[in-house]
Amino acid sequence: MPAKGMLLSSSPHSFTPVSTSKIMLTVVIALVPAAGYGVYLYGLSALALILVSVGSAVAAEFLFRKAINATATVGDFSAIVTGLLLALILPPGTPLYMAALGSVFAIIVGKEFFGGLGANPFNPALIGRAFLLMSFPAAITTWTMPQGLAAAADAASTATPLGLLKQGQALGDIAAYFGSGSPGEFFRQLFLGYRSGCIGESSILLILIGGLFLVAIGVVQWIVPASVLASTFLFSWALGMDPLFSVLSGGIVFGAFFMATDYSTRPLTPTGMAIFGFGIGLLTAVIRKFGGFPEGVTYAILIMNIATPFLNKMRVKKYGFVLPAKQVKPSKEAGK
Amino acid sequence: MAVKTFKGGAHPPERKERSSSIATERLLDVTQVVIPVNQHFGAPLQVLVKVGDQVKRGQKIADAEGRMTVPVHASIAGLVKKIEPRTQSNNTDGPCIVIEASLESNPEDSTEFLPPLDPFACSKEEALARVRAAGIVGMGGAGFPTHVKLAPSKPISVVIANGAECEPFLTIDERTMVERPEDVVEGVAITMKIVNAPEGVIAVEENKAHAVPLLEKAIASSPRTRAGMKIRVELLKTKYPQGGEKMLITAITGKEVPSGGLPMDVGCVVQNIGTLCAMVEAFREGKPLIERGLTVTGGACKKPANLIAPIGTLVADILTKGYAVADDEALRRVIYGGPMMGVAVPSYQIPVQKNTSGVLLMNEEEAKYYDEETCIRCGRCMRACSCRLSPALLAAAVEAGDYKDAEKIGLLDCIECGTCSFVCPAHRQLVQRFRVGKQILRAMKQKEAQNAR
Amino acid sequence: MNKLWKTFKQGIIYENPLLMLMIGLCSALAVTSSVSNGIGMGLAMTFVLLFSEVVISVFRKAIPSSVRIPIFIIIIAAFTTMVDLVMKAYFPDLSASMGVFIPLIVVNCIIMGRVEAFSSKQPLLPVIFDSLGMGLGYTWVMVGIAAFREVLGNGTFAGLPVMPAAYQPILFFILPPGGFLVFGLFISFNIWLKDRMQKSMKERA
Amino acid sequence: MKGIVRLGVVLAIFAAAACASLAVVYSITKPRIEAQEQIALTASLKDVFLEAEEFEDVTESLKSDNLDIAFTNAILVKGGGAPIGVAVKASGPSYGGKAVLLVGLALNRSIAGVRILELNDTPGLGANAKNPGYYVNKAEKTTFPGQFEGKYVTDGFVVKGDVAAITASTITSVALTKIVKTVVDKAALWLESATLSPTPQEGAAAGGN
Amino acid sequence: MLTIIITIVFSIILAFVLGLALGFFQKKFHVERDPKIDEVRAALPGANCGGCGFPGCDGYAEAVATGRAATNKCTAGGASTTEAVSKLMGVDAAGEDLVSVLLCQGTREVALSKGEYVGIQTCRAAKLSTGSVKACTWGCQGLGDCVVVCKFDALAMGEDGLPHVDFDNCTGCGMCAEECPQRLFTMVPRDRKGSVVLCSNRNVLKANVIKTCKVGCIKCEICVKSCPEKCISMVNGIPVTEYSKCTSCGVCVQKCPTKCYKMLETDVMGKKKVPVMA
Amino acid sequence: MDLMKIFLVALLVNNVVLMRFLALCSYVGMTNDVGQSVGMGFAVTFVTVLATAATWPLYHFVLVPLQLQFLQILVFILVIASLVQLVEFYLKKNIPGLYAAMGIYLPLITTNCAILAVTFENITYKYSFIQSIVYSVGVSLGYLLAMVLLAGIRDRMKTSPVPKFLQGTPILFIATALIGMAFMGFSGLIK
Ligand SMILES: Cc1cc2nc3c(=O)[nH]c(=O)nc-3n(C[C@H](O)[C@H](O)[C@H](O)COP(=O)(O)O)c2cc1C
Ligand SMILES: Cc1cc2nc3c(=O)[nH]c(=O)nc-3n(C[C@H](O)[C@H](O)[C@H](O)COP(=O)(O)O)c2cc1C
Ligand SMILES: Cc1cc2nc3c(=O)[nH]c(=O)nc-3n(C[C@H](O)[C@H](O)[C@H](O)COP(=O)(O)O)c2cc1C
Ligand SMILES: Cc1cc2nc3c(=O)[nH]c(=O)nc-3n(C[C@H](O)[C@H](O)[C@H](O)CO)c2cc1C
Ligand code: SF4
Ligand code: SF4
Ligand code: SF4
Ligand code: SF4
Ligand code: FES
Repeated sequence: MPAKGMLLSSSPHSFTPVSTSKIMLTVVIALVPAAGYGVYLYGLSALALILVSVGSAVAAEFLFRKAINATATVGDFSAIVTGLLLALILPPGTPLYMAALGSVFAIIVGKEFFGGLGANPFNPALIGRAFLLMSFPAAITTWTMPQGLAAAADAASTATPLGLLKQGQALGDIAAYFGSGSPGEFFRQLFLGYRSGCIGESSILLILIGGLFLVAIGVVQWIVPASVLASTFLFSWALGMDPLFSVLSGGIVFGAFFMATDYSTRPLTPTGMAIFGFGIGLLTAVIRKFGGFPEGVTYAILIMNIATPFLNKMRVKKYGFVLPAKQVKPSKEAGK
Repeated sequence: MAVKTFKGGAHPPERKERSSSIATERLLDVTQVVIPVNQHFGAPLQVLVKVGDQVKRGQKIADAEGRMTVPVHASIAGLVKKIEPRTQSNNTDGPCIVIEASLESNPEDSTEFLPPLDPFACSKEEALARVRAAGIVGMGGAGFPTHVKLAPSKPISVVIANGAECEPFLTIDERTMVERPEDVVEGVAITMKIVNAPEGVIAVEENKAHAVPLLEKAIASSPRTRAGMKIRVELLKTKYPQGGEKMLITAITGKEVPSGGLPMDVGCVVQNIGTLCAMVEAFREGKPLIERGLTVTGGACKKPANLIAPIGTLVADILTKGYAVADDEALRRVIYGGPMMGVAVPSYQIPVQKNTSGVLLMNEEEAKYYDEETCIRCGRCMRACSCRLSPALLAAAVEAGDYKDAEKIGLLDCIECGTCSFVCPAHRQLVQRFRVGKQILRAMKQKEAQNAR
Repeated sequence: MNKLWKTFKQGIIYENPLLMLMIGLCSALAVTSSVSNGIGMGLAMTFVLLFSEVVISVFRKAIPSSVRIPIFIIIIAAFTTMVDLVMKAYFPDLSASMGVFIPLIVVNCIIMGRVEAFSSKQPLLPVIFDSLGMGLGYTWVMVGIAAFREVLGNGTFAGLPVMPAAYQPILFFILPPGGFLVFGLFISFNIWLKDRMQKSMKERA
Repeated sequence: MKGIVRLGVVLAIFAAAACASLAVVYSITKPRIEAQEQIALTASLKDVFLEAEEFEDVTESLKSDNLDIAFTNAILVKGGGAPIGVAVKASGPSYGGKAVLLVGLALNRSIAGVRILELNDTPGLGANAKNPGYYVNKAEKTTFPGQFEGKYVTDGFVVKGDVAAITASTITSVALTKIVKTVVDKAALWLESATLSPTPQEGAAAGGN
Repeated sequence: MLTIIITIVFSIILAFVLGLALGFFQKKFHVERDPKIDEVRAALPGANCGGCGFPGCDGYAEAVATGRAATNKCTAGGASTTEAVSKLMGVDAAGEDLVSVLLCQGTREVALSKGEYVGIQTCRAAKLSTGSVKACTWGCQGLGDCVVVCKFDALAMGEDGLPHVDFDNCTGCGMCAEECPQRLFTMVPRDRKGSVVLCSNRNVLKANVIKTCKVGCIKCEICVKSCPEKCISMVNGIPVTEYSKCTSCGVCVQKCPTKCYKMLETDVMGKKKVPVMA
Repeated sequence: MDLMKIFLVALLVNNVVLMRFLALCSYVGMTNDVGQSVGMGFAVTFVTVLATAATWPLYHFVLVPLQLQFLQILVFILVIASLVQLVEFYLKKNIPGLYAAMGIYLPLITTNCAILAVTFENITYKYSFIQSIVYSVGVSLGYLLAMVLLAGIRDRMKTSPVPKFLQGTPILFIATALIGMAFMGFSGLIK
């Protein structure tokens, strides 16, 4: 007879080698190009910001879970992703203590209060950003021009492309502001990544490389980014903005690939995802056009996050689906 | 030829190479069998023998009235030693008839088969009666009475031989198709005759493509096809759970079995390879279902084997007799059936039953169990589910105790294939939740029905 | 006396209207962006609660049960209006900053609840203690929440700067979402406090 | 039926008693409440026009033609018996809803003062406009409304131009400036039509203010 | 003064009209309903705060009266209201004073486990997947479904791997008995005296029982034979005491070789509490 | 356009629950499931509009001429309470189907401060009758929206391992805080 006690378990008795921590690690890897480029553009202060944000996110998660006597979950690396994403959507000049505060808020209020990984209804990194934007509106809307690695900490403040648009400037003027001769050239510049903005959103090219890598290996489903970008394009155009400029400027591409696709806050069903993405695009365009802020990606995603539980009801028709109409017999109704 | 398949599914490591090239061996020297009385899906049987009775090989030892019953036969000749509750391969205790072989008696007298019957000459009723009398149940897993399945109330357009064998590890259907292709073809023909179907398809997964020429040759040379029956082989993508009845039907006919319905609703009958061979023998030799093929394999199995064993053989006996060899040091988990749908049992002192297609002896690595983490809502389960259910949402509904919602999402449609649990990166015990949920939901519905009355 | 004391204490922790009974929440969140508002609202509320309860307790026998609700409403509304008028006349700034929430005392669930549950059935003395306890329970929570929000979100306490000059106020806390968050944490804190007190009481027993 | 009438009577008695006592409180507080409003307005007016003594309501003749911006009161302010300026209580939309301003224009067409009476914008942002400790120009310690003092009708009133904005609150700044500008324009026209112009020395005094 | 007079006149008219209208409508649109609802409704504060999770006091009263809601949901009224409502409902709701008794003594030490169960840690799931995590098919799974379902804090998982009933707290609601997949709880009157067998193993083979559990009933029937009052009989493989005859003489308890026969009043209800698992 | 603006501001920008902290008691109590919150939301909408339709004329055509504005609080709450009562009686007797769907929520509404607040604000903001009606619809649909959104999140939280000390009401308020943060996105949308 066997030497040891047998394992008794329910089927299946075999498991995939993919694990939560591996998935999270892939996302970090996919963010490396955008983050690295951010550091290249804004210097070591950007690196410090990233490190502080990631560090405080991880520490917050570890300490909180310890305090409430829950199992430690820092091993799943999700806090790293949250911290990293938060740093990448902050202006490079954000004071470090603010980044830390935002990170702690994101992890504790945005995530752990709801039960941790997978249970949070709102995107924690965006909650962190919204918190900072509400709390320190001046600091979080102060932008600097890329200065290269050796950037001084207190670079002169400047405007972002969308900020200029909000102030009513024409596309040509905005292009000129950033040193481009024509809108076409300016678009190329935006695509490759030279402009003022958040640390991680500068180079559309590098974001796409990271994002498409995630799509290719199946970590991210194409539906969400595709519908976000398509609807941003569509609605910007419908509202009379330059659609290409709308997609290339601001954080929409970054948001579409890395933030709208957050597992726990996007709907699970394909139809749900499509509507979710569509809503994000619509709200982004509307906020940019009519709202009090030049950029609306954060709030667009957060607002659609609220709709997620409802979008989850739009499930795929199950195998062998038959209309239930046949089953409802009048006698049953009477029985109630 | 385009390789057909269904939407969803997963690719668990196959691990079939260990036993796929080992020829099937027949167990001859079984000294004791423990035959569970109830081995089918249906009403319980009455035992027809007493302790101390001498029984013949093939003698009926338990039976009952009723449509959903199938008799059980002695698989060896010998003495009834005990009739007592024993652990069966589904982990429950049930009455078992223990027979000790008496080898001294002459093999001629000790066998009691039915008279041979020509399925192509007899009436449909006679044929069905024979299938039942031979104790045949589905050998692909569920143990559904075959004579019931062969008497559909709707016209059948295609009979499918299920040679997918999508469960990892198992190779017995593959061996059967390679070694006895004629019997497989004959079985399909018999089934077609009984259900009056114009077409027969033998469905084989791509990883068993080497069986296709053999099957095609058998089809070409079969007297049935020469007499005009249409039988063909269809190659399917290797993907779990391709062998699931519904997935198979969808892959081959493009139709979907309606929710809550049966294959016959889309004009199909699906038969396992083993079942077909058992039917062939029941007609040709009058031999009841007293033995079956199974694969004994796994990381803790030093010598894997494909075997034909009398029903009721304890796997422990197979191992002590050396047909297959276990590595008890490494053994961490025993599974009756495949790794995706089989049952983990506490020991191998459990008999081979009519629906035991394999016994897996898993080592530490194969048996590795991951603790459940929280669902990260990655949606992998939803993309993998062969029934296009939403396991993550379903599990949430079950956990919240919202069974009405769970039913709407499709709790009762889940075929418990285990694909979702397999792909889950958080190692959620989704299927186990659904099983528990189904149990509770059914109880609730029963109560409601009673209250309504 | 002991019993009256207990009645009084009930409202402060165990049956704190805001934190345990979860009623009368609106004003608790709306006007707690500054401590002075919190105190003002707490006092106004206590006043209305006290006088309504007293009057209703005195006349409880004279009120036919089928029209008791309209009568309660009339009485409560009368006292609310008085508070409103008095505040407008003598504390115009406070009155302006609390806006519509003073008139809304009339529908504050606490008052209706206590009146129905307590003062329409009890004699004068316990009623006074009950209303004072409830009022105090309401007020301390209001002031507590307001202090938290004002200090963190504005760097001041009752209008006086208390944080170092370099302190950058975290505006979140005086904005509506901050109010919800702080209130949620207060409830959680009170549940913890109550459990603690009950446990220590059990241990003593 | 009798029962119903009885209920009605009981209800009526309670209502009457309650209302009567209310009425008493009301009559006591009424003068003060009315006075409060007047006191507040007069106080602000006196704050803007230091020499103010008498006030004449000219609301009927001084009206806004901007749909968004309404003039609730317009007052001709007199000191030493002669008009010294006109003050308008005006309301218009800002970031967080309605904002109410008191704008005073001296006879020499320069702004005598701007007071923010009501503003519901975000605390710490737009609401800084009414924060006496918030300076748009830290060096000179000018508050947001304070910077309008002494501006002439003919000035630009361009936010981030000649008007300093509140940090991160362009919307509030623009909205408030627009109200001031509207008042000033209309009031100047009104002064024109009322043919009130400054005596030279008064103009000098107001201008130097 | 004029104001006061106008006020009074106005208020009298208003209130009188409203009073009439209300009274009139109440009469005109009177609808019959269960008087119990009204009784419960009267005991509620009428704050209509919705804190109970029902639409207003009426909604809650109806739910209580029809047995759809517990009596302790009214937060506005507090403890006194709960008492009053419970009293109203309790009169006919509570019958006998029952407590719950666990019919299994298979602690971790004495009952052999079948293997190492991994998976969802609930008794029901364990039972469904393994038949029973213990070698004994009938025994307690020890995963505490009953503890979770007890609303009265009357059950706790002991360090011995069995749930233990706190008889002071147990209200006899029967939720645990309902929930246990092994059906191991029986509801007995709190003052019940007599003997009881604390085993549910219905496997009739003595050898099977001995192999799996040291305190299982081995079907020796010594209890049946030794009872002087002849009040014990085997039902379905388990000895059952007939309480109308049992005199609590204790012979069966003394004779039982595996000590699974116990005296309810001393061994079960009067037993010392087992330390609870952390 | 003006009406549209009033409506949208009331619905989104100054959402009664999320930004103005009104009607919180029922917001916490009645969001157990989506159906319930929808029922309550529509009941509130109905009564708010009715209350506006009753109190606006009463104020302008009775209280103002009589100079009894100071009785506003008393009169309004009495009128609303009676109105609710009458509607309830009426529905119960004459349209039991509708009563079953929505009538059960009516008693709760008497003490819903949003309704009273709306009727007061119609007066303070000097809205015309039409504007008042639009405003009341906007506010109450805003209430419905907030209720439904929270109900959705609550539904989801049923299976979340929320830390023990936050379970129950605390987490509802925290969730509301975050919904409110998301709604900040609408601020400044309509100027
Ligand atoms: C950018 C992109 C676009 C895609 N577009 C589609 C599409 O339009 N339709 C589609 O069915 N699959 C599309 N796919 C592939 C699906 O994401 C997915 O891989 C496939 O449907 C899964 O098929 P399987 O079930 O056979 O593995 C796309 C993939 C990528 C990366
Ligand atoms: C997920 C799943 C996988 C299955 N895989 C196989 C298989 O690989 N081979 C097989 O013969 N039957 C398999 N079955 C059983 C078939 O669905 C079906 O019951 C069987 O082919 C019918 O034949 P039988 O009645 O002869 O057993 C599977 C069932 C399920 C639910
Ligand atoms: C929570 C919050 C409240 C705000 N409140 C105001 C406000 O009251 N007034 C205002 O002008 N801007 C306010 N803003 C900022 C505006 O939305 C916007 O950023 C600003 O008007 C742009 O002005 P800037 O060009 O000065 O940065 C607020 C922003 C946030 C996030
Ligand atoms: C995912 C993502 C979301 C963002 N959301 C916002 C936003 O909601 N508001 C904002 O002002 N900036 C946001 N930003 C930053 C924004 O794109 C840009 O830096 C300036 O706001 C442009 O004016 C976001 C950036 C990223 C990467
Ligand atoms: S076990 Fe059920 S839910 Fe899971 S994949 Fe299979 S059919 Fe879908
Ligand atoms: S695969 Fe697992 S983690 Fe992913 S959604 Fe499904 S249950 Fe959740
Ligand atoms: S569930 Fe009920 S019967 Fe069981 S122990 Fe608890 S209170 Fe007693
Ligand atoms: S008594 Fe029943 S429910 Fe309780 S732990 Fe044992 S098996 Fe589980
Ligand atoms: S609903 Fe506003 S205080 Fe209760």
